[in-house]
Formats: sequence, C-alpha cells, structure tokens
Amino acid sequence: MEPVNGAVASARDEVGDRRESADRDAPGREAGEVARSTFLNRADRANLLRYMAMMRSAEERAITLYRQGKIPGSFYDGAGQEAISVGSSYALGPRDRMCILHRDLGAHFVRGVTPDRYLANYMGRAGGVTGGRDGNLHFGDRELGCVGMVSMLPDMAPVATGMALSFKLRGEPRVAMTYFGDGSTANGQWHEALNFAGVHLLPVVFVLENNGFAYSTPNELEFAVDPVERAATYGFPGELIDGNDVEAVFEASRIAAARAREGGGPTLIECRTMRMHGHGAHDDMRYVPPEMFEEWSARDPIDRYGERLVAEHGFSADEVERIRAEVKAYVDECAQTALASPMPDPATATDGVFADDLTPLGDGKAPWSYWAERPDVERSAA
Amino acid sequence: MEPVNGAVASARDEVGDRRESADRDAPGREAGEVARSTFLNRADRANLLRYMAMMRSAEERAITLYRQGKIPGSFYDGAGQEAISVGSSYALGPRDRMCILHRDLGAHFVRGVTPDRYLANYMGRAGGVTGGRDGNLHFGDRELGCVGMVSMLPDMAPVATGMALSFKLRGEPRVAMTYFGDGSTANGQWHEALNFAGVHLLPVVFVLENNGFAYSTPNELEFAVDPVERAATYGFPGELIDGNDVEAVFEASRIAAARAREGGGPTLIECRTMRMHGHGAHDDMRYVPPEMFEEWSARDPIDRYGERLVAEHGFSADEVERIRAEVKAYVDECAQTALASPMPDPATATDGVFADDLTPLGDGKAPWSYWAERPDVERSAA
Amino acid sequence: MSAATEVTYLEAISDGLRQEMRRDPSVLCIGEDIGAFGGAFKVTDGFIEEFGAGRVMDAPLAENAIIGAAVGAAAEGLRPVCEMQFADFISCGFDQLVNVAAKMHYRQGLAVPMVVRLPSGGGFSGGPFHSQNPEAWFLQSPGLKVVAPATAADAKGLLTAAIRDPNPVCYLEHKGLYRYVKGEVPAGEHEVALGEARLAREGGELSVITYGSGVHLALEAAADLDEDIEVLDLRSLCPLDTEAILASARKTGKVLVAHEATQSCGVGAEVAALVAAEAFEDLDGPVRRLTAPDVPIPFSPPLEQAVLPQLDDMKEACRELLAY
Amino acid sequence: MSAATEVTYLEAISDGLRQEMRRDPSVLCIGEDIGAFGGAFKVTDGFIEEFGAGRVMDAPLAENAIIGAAVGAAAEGLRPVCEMQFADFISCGFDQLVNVAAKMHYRQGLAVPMVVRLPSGGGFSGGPFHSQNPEAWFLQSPGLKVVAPATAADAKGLLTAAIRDPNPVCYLEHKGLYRYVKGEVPAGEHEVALGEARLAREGGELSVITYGSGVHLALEAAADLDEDIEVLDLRSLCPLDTEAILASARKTGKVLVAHEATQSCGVGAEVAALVAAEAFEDLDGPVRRLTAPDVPIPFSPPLEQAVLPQLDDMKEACRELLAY
Ligand SMILES: Cc1ncc(C[n+]2csc(CCOP(=O)(O)OP(=O)(O)O)c2C)c(N)n1
Ligand SMILES: Cc1ncc(C[n+]2csc(CCOP(=O)(O)OP(=O)(O)O)c2C)c(N)n1
Ligand SMILES: [Mg+2]
Ligand SMILES: [Mg+2]
Repeated sequence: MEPVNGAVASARDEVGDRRESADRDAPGREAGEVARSTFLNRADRANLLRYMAMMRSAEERAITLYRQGKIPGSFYDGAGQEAISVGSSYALGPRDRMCILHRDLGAHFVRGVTPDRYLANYMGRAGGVTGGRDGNLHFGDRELGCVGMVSMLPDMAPVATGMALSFKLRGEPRVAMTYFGDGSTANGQWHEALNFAGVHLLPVVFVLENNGFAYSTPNELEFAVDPVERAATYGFPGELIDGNDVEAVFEASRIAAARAREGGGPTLIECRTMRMHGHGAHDDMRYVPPEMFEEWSARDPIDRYGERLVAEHGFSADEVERIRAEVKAYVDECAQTALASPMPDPATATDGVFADDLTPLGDGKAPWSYWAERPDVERSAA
Repeated sequence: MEPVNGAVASARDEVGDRRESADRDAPGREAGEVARSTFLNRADRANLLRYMAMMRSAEERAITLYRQGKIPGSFYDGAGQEAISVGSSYALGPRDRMCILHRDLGAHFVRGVTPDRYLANYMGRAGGVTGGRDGNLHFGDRELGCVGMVSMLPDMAPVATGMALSFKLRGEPRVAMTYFGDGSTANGQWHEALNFAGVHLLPVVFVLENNGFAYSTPNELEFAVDPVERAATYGFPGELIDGNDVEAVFEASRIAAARAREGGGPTLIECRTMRMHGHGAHDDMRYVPPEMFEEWSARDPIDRYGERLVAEHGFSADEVERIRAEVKAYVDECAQTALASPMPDPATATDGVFADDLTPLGDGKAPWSYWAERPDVERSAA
Repeated sequence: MSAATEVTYLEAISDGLRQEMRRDPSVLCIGEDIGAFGGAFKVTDGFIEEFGAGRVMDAPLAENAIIGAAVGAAAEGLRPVCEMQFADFISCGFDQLVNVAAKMHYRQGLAVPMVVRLPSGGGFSGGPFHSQNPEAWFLQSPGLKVVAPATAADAKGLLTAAIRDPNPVCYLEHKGLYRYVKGEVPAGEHEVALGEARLAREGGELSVITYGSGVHLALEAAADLDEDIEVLDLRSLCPLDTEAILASARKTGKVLVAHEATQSCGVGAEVAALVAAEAFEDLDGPVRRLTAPDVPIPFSPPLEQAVLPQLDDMKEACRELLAY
Repeated sequence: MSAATEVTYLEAISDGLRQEMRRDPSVLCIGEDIGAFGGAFKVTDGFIEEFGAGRVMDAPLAENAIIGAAVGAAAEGLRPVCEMQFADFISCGFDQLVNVAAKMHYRQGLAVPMVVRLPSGGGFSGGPFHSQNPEAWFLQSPGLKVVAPATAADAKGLLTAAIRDPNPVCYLEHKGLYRYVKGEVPAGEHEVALGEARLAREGGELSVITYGSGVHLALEAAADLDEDIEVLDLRSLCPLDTEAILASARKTGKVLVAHEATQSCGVGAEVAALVAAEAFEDLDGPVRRLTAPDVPIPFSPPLEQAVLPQLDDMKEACRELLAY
C-alpha cells in the first residue's frame, strides 16, 4: 500500500523530539475546541489525513458497489465519523488489541487491513477478511490483533474488558480498545463491562461515538444524562471531546492508553459526532432535522483537517489534494482486486464451526512513529 | 391477625394533624443520623415495630422449621435488614405495586400476607402463597398488588419499571417499588431498568439494600464507586440513608413515592445495612470480619427502634415488650396453621403452565393511616 | 366469512396489529425505532401518528428492559407487543423472556398477556446475527406459546390471537416472506386459534410437516414433483397440533419434517420424535428431516445457500422418501 | 492405567480443575463467590489460597460480563473456566455465549478455548430457577460443545478435555450427583475424549439412551427389573456419538431416550429423531422418551417428584417397551 507506507517510514526520522512521557493530566477539552497534539509529526499528520480519506473513499466505493448490486444484504458506513476510528487507533501500539465497530473502518486500515479485503468482505468474496462467513464490518483480522464485532451491541465491551484482564493478570503494559455508539450505552452489557473494568482498573479504553442517534432514536430517548458522566461512577475518568477533530481524538486516546498501560485503569472517551448517512443504505434519515446536516457538514473531519494542515502545519493545498487523490486511486485499485476475488466455495460452508487448534492473535500495524521507534516494539512491515 | 389490625385501626384517629403535602425537598440524611418522621403517629410507630418484629419472629420460626427438616431446599432470611422492607412498604398506598425481594419479608406482611402463608410457602405446602410451585421468598400475592420475584437478580427492576410505565401511560398517581442488593447493581438489567425509568421519568422507587456483600463478595469487588452516585447519571435523585433506621427508610420512601406520584420520576434509595445471617442457612459467613457483626449488632433495627419508642415517643418499655411478645405468639399460631396445611396434590403438578384468562392484580393493604384516611382510597380490611 | 383483500405477509402483520390497537386501548407497542421510523421493517409505519408515542414506544437499546417492562405492563393489565428488531436479538432479552415472562403464571397464577414479535429467518445475506430461527429455544422454555405463520392470512390471524391470548407468545415473522408472500386476508377481525395446524396441501404418499418458509418450499416442491404429497403447515409450534401431525403421518406413512432452523434439538427433532413414538406402527419409512446443518448462518450467498434448505434439497428429500 | 481412588463426583470436578490449573498456568477460574468462599458448591474450595485471586476471580454479579470477559481472555491465550452459580443463570449470559463465544471460530477463525461450568438439575427442591437442565438451548446454538458427565471418572475426564479443547464447552455438572455419586477416578491426568458415549451396561433387548442423572436411574431400573437392558451414557451431547447411538439401537431394536430436562426439543427429541431416521429398519418398537413434561420445575417435593422422572417411571417405561 504505497502512499501510507511512504509516509509512515518518513515519520521515523522525526520522532526524537517528542518522546515525552505520556501526559496523564492533560485537561479534557470541550467539544468544538481545536486540539493540537505535540505527539504528532508531519508524517503522522499526513497519515491521519490519509487514513480518514481512505475510509471515506473505501466506503464511497462500497456504496457504489452496493448500488450496483455487488454487495448482498445491507450496507452501513461511518461517513462523518472518520476522525474517531482513525485518531483513536493511531494512538495504539502493535501488541494492543482492538474490537472495532460498524462505524470504524478507519481503525481497520490503521491496524493494517487493506481496502480490498474490506470491499471483498462486503461483497462476500473469498478474499474478504472473513472469507464470506460474515459481512459488513463484522470482522476482525486476528493476525492484526483484532477480534471481530458481533451485531449485538455493545457485546464487544465485555470482550475487550476480558482482553484487558489478561494483560493485567500477566503484567503486560498493553491496552485493549473498543467502540460503541450512544444507543449502545443503554444496554446492560455496557454497564457490566464498564463496572467490571472499573472494579479491577483494567487497561481498556472505551470510545463512545455519540452521533446523536441510535438508528432513528435520538439521544433524549436513550438516556436522561450524557453517559460520559457515568464514567466517574464506575471509578474512572470520562472525557468529552470533539469527535470530528482527529487530533483531539488522538490526544485523548493517547493519554487514556498511557494511563491504562501504567495501571491507571480505564477511560471512557465520548466523541461527539454526527452520522452523515443513514443507519444503513436503506435509511432515508427522515428523523434527522435538516439543519443538523448543515451544521455538521461544516465540520467534516476530513475537509477540516486538510484545511488545518495547510493553515497550521505547513502543508500546501496541493499536497493535501494529492494525498486525497492518491488514496482514491489506491482504493480504486483495491476495488479491482476485490472484484477479482472469487466467491467462496459452497463446499466449505460447514467447515470450521469448531476449532481444531489454537490460533493466537497476531500484532497489528502501529504506524504512529512513537511506537515505531520504541526499541522494545518491532514495527510491523506494511 | 389481631395485634396489627387493632393498631392500624387506632391510627386513623390521629391522622388529621399531619396531612401535609409531601416534602419533596427534604435533604438526604447521612447514614447513622437518626430520623424522625412527622408523618407517623403513635399507632404507625407501633405498627413499624410490630411488622419488624413479625419479620424477625417469622424468620426465626422458619429457621427452626428448616432445622427440623420441614423446609425443603435452602433457607434465606433478612435478619438485621427488617427496617428496610417495613419502612419502605409502609409508605405506599393500596393501589401501589411492589416487587419484593429475598430479604424483604416485612414488606409482604405490610401488604397483607400473613405469616402462616409465608411459612407454608417455605414448607412447600398447599397453603403457601404459591401453593408449592415456588419456594423461598419467590412469591408475590397478586391479590395484594405484588409480582413475585424470580431468582435472577435484579430482574424485578425492569418489571417494576414496566408497572410504573403503565401508571404513567394511564395518568394514574400510582407508584411501583422494588428492591435489590448491592451485588445486583453490577448486573446489566439494573442499568437497563434505571436508565429506562430515568428517560421516561417513571413513577418507580428503587430501594437498594447495601448489606456489604453479595453472597460472599464484598462491595469492593462489586463496584468501584457507591452505586447511589449513579442515580444522578440516570437523571434522578439518589439518597443514601441508614437502612437500620425504620423511620429514615419510611421518610425517604414517602418522599420518593410522593415525588413519583406527582410526575417527578424515580428515586434510588440506598439503605446501608448488614445481613446478620448467612446468605443462606448453609453459609458460615467466614468471609465477614467479626468486628462487623459487633458493630452492626449494636445497631439492630428492632431493638434500636424499641428503645427510641420509649425514649422519644412515649411508649413504655412494657408496651414495647408486649408488642414483641404478642407478635411472637401470633407467629407461633401461624406456624401451627402452616404446619396443618397439606402438601399440594401431585396430580396438579402440570396444571397452569398457561393462563386461560386474565387475573388482574388486586390492591394491597396499606396500614399507614395517611392512606387509610384518604377519601379516594378504600382502605382494605385486614 | 368477511371480505378478503390481497395483501403481503408484511401488510397483514401491520393490519392485524393496527386493528387490535384500534379495538383494544390496552394494546401497546414497544421496541427500538418503531415510532417515527416505523420499525426496521416498517411494520409500525404510521402507527405513532395514529396512536401516539405512549402506545408506540421507541425503547432504548435494551432488550431485557423491553421484555421486562412488558411483563410489568402486562401484569398491570396492558397488552404489550414487543418488537425485537431482529429475532436474533432475543438473546439479549432471553432472561426476562424465559425466566420472568414464561414462568409467571405457573409460579404465581399471574397472567402476562404479551407478544414478542421476532423477525426471523434468512436467505438474503443477513449473516450470522440477522438470519436465525430461534423457535426451539422457546420450546425448551415452558410457559411460552410460539407461532410461526407462513401465509398472509395466518400472519394476521395468529397475531390477533397472540395479542388476545393471556400468555406470553413468541410470534416469529419470517423476513423472507414479508414481501414475497401475498394472499387473501379477511379484511375485518380475523383470528386463527393458537395450536391448530393447517393442511396446506392434501396428499396420500408423503407428509411434509413444516412451518414458516418451509411451507412454501414444500408446496413448490410438491407442485414441481407432481406427486401425491401432503403438506402440513404447523403454524403453532407451542401448543403443537399433535393430532394433526399424527393423523397425517398415519395416513401417508412417510414423514419429512422440514424447517430452516438448525437441526440439533430443533422443532424437526420434536416432530420426528413424536411421530416415531406415536405413529410407529403406521410408518412405511424412516422419519427424515430437512433442516439447516448445525452452523451459524453465513453471509455470502453461495455459503448461505449451501446451509439453508433449498428447493432442490426439498425435492431430493421428497423423492428419496417417496422411493423408499 | 494410573492409580485410582474413590472420590465423589464433586471432588472429581475439583480435582480435575485443580490439576489443569497446576499443569497449565493459562487456566483461570472466574465466577461469583468462587474465591474466598470456594464457590456455592465448594468446587473451588482452597483454590484462591493455592492459585491467588488473579486466577480464581470473584466476579461481580454479571453473567454476560463473565462470559464476555472469558471470550476476551481466551482470545488472548488464556483458558478461562467460568462458573455459573447455577446453570439457570446462563440465561443472563446467554447472549455472550451463543452469539460471541459460539460463533467466533466459524466467523473469524479465532479459537476461544473456554469452559462454562453449569451446576444443573433438580430433585432437591431448588424450584423453577435452580433446577433447570438447559443443554438443549446449547445444542440449538451451533459452535458450542456440550458435555454432561454421569460418573466421577467422567466428571474429571470430561472437564480435563473441556479445558484443553480449543472451543467453548458447556460443562453440565448435575447437582444431584455431586455427593450422591462416588467412583474410582484415575489419580493422575485423566482425559475423556469429547464426543464418545460410554456403554454403561450391555444388553440386548432394549437400549436406554441417556446422560447425567438419567444414567443412574436407568442402571437402577435395569438392575431392579433384571432384564436384558443396555444403558448408553452419552456423556457428550455435542458432538453426539451418533455411531454409538445407532449401534445400540440397531442391536436391541428398541429405544428409550431418557433425561431430566423438559421434553419439547430436548436432547431426547434429537436422539429419537436420529434413531427414527437412521435405524428405522432395525426398530422393533416405537422410540419412546422419558423426560420432564413441559413445565417449570416446581419447588414442593410432591410436585417436583411428579414432574421429574422417577425410578418407577423409568421401570414402567422400560417394561412397556420390553413388552411391546
Ligand atoms: C442488542 C442489540 N439490539 C438491537 C440492535 C439493532 N441495532 C443495530 S444498530 C442500532 C443502533 C445503534 O445505535 P448506536 O449505539 O448509537 O450506534 P450507531 O449505529 O449510531 O453508531 C440498533 C438498534 C443491535 N445491533 N443490538
Ligand atoms: C443473575 C444472578 N446471578 C447469580 C445469582 C446467585 N445469587 C443469589 S443471591 C446472590 C448475591 C446477591 O447479592 P446482593 O444483590 O447484594 O443481595 P443480598 O443477597 O446481599 O441481599 C447471588 C450471586 C442470582 N440470584 N442472579
Ligand atoms: Mg449512535
Ligand atoms: Mg448484598
């Protein structure tokens, strides 16, 4: 995957100046306030843009495939929420673990899944991450340290908690991260996971994507008080941030991961955002007041970050444009690869209900150069 | 049931002076501080003592029956927690509804269940509330407005919430009340119920009995922060009170019920207490530090209330003694009735899996004279 | 018989529900996205406008709370109809269903009239969490009635009966039939008694005993094969119409039990066991089952088709038994 | 064969668990009150002293969290053994079990080696929530292995195998057998392969196919009746030893399937259906079932006895089939 790799490689040169220890006391930011991380160099910033653009492009490509009838079943995307999965996963190390949800394609890309495997998965091809066994974003590449989500929400919260438990039991400085939406906070498993993680101060980072709705159900019908307030009652910090600001997400995640790694326990990060598409492709969003779209269009995480790269970080407008164009071209290539992948062999349909042996999780890609330079961590090749 | 009825009747004479509207702004009391309700008259106070003593006597009688092999299965009681179920249920009206838990025998008595039916239920007799279908305190007398608990904790929280929902939908000034223990707050259903009740501001009173342990598991392994703190994050008040002070429990419940009735939504009342017996009769409580018993013995809710009746409410020591003795004699009588009840007919074992018609809930007894005198409420005969 | 109009299975469900809500003010709906959105499958489209948000209640994402609240409301005299967004999500409300709702009457003599609507079934790449047929879980949970209509008329008639029944009823509506199946449905009140199977096709050589999507597969296979095949549509899985099952088995002497759910301990096992116990002397051949094998339902079309019983599988199974 | 000592079924479970924890540092226990208290049935008595609170973890009262955390820990290379305080409480962890644990390998190629210990069964006035036998729910949830030992040796051997297996295994330990059953158990490592039935008694006239508490009832009945009865102890319910079942059915030509769980869609239905399909030509009589009827298990002894299969019921059922 050329464009991203190049950028990641160059990031290694600039790492020396920011190997500070994690800042555990950074104050929470108000939603809307622009964040600027001192832990990111130029290459990282290009990466953040690139991964967000990749998510956008891949999902747009997928929508086309869906409209062409190449994607069976339904289609779900995370348009408008790209900053969350990209910014948060970018703060993790290779041996950290993730359970990635249905709006979080960017995190799969950061971990190392390539768009062809995503597209192939949606099309039910043999080359998809699950080889046609499951669809949508119901996948996790175990070789990249991910456990694939199930539909039932937020079932991955207890699972991530269990991974964090194993890190704590073994004394490993590792972190598990998972996501859930605002609606999912009403479910009992959310509570069970957060309570359990709080009791044992487990190294887990919970990322709440509050996009205002659970399918069609607005926040008012999901909870009476913003769930970020509950974190304190589980015994750990809750931070409310602007989910459309990728550096704010990165910073909050970096701090949370560092705290977790040092034995400080979980963090709940609430990212305020807006789902700009329907819950699924069939959803006309008639339940959303039109002015909400206008408001949030102006806060598009990718456009906004591109502008900031130019205004504050010495990128030229051309450079930003080129990154986005390169990504788009790359995704188009990936779509061809995916389309060339065959359908799975029906004769295999009943294979693998049971495992014959153990298949341990592998390590994920961790492009953040802070990790890349750590002598104790082997940076994975892309 | 002579002694209690007599007392209830006389309470009606003294009600005039305290028909104030419910005090919604009464401040929460710290655990340990002694409460004194202006909503109770002399007869009420005798009743509170009587019902607590009745719970104690009935459970002691049941332990004997258990030791004699007359109670099959296991045995559970609420020794030391009598003030909670008695004080809280005493604040309700006849058309209010209750889901009563395993430490809350007193509430059944306040609603109108007689000890013979409790003892018969534990012995699996036809005369028990469930006629031998279920044991323990897994019963609710539907004619008294109660829905019987199931083992799974805290499953009655959503059920009580649903009853409250129906009151709200029909615009009825009624209240549902249910109980759960400290351990049960870790379960997902607890969260689902409280969240749902908060979103819709339903007229439900949640009584948390924090007796320090879930079976053998101490508070520290159940939650990191006292669950009473969570009430605010569900959008309603949480009050921490001394669960061994029956008037404190009554007052908190009265205020919560009044708020619920007026559309003010749910309340979570945490009653701090201590379970003075094992989780079940088989439990040697080796997990409890001995000094805890000493500390809490000194705070026995019945002894303490008897002393207060003498010191502050013009009861003579003899009078208190007589109430307790009468209750004991009454319970002994009830035990004879229970023992005379036959075992259920095995031929009926498979009857009634399905209902053939509807059997609406009836109204409970409501001995608190505040209710007894309300013209719109028919006080049930005992 | 009242006037009948041709409607889809999905419309029949909506119509039945709307009619009961109009008739009986104690009927209310509770579920995720059933209000303004009209439900994931639009069964309650327009309901919130007609009945208001109190009777068409958008619930938080919390299935145990939905079913538990329904139990409480039912105990208070309402008749809640819960919608699981997909039948698969019943796993998240399972405890309230099997422990609280199911056992209430037996334990306490308290009736809890409530319906749990369960959009079930596969065939359209719903994958492992949007394709399940969980009916057998319910049959192993005494106290639940279970119905699974195959036709539009039964969709309405069984829903009406389920709502009027004083017990918790699991109502399995097969998503594959929503728009695929159309039929005459009585326009007025229409109730189909719980517990009565329907003879969907008469025949003398082989009984295909089935329900839900299996009925259509069986009818198509019977028509294609042009053989003397009887098709019994169970409709109610609990109570099960054992008389109708045994009568058909005794008549034809050969039984194929078919369903889309996975095999082990499925409804097919129950029916086969019943036949093997009670109609043994009349059997002219082994009792066979055509079901999904014991695997999660895969997403990709070729895999899903390999797992779910197809028309050819049905024909093959019929042929084999006929030839026995 | 290694040295054997006479221990109870309960001790055998403890011993097996302790031995695996000693052998393999990745094995850990998680459940309610299993630490200082040693578990509701004392299976883990003394474990926290030997293995520490990290490996003998007292969990909050939250079954989905317990099972979900176990899935996460298993994915990370640990081998968690979860204890449900009673099997009945699996309804509260059902979703994680059937959707997350069961389907993980099929969907994702990720093995989740974990055991869920389920103290099951009735007969001692446990009532509707402490007496259930939920195994059929698991058989309708592809991806779960299910075992149900009847003897002390199998209790240890199957637990050992379950812990070593790379899949989620539901381990049903019948509470009625805890202290009632005693037997020789190999003192060292002892593993009984999952999926192999055990011929508990050889006979030629009738096969009683059963498991768990049913095995003891069947053996007692066979001894009392003094007839040529074969008793097949399934031990594993998934995978099911279909060969052993069919071999026995073909040999005797008469089959009684017996278990304590309720009837509809139970394991008995599955075994009967299997026999009716595959051994039809060798059957000399109807396939019969002896199970609990479809009711919640009542508390009071006379009611409970009327519901759970008793020795007399077993004898009667055997006699009837023998006389057929
Ligand atoms: C337990 C459960 N019940 C119902 C659903 C159906 N469902 C799928 S997504 C969704 C809304 C989720 O909302 P939210 O958590 O806010 O996530 P978002 O999709 O907005 O990111 C619902 C109800 C589900 N996935 N899981
Ligand atoms: C869902 C569930 N899991 C496990 C149990 C087994 N169990 C019975 S009582 C109990 C402890 C309850 O503790 P708490 O809620 O504090 O109530 P207490 O008994 O102390 O009043 C447990 C674990 C249960 N009843 N329900
Ligand atoms: Mg959302
Ligand atoms: Mg407690």
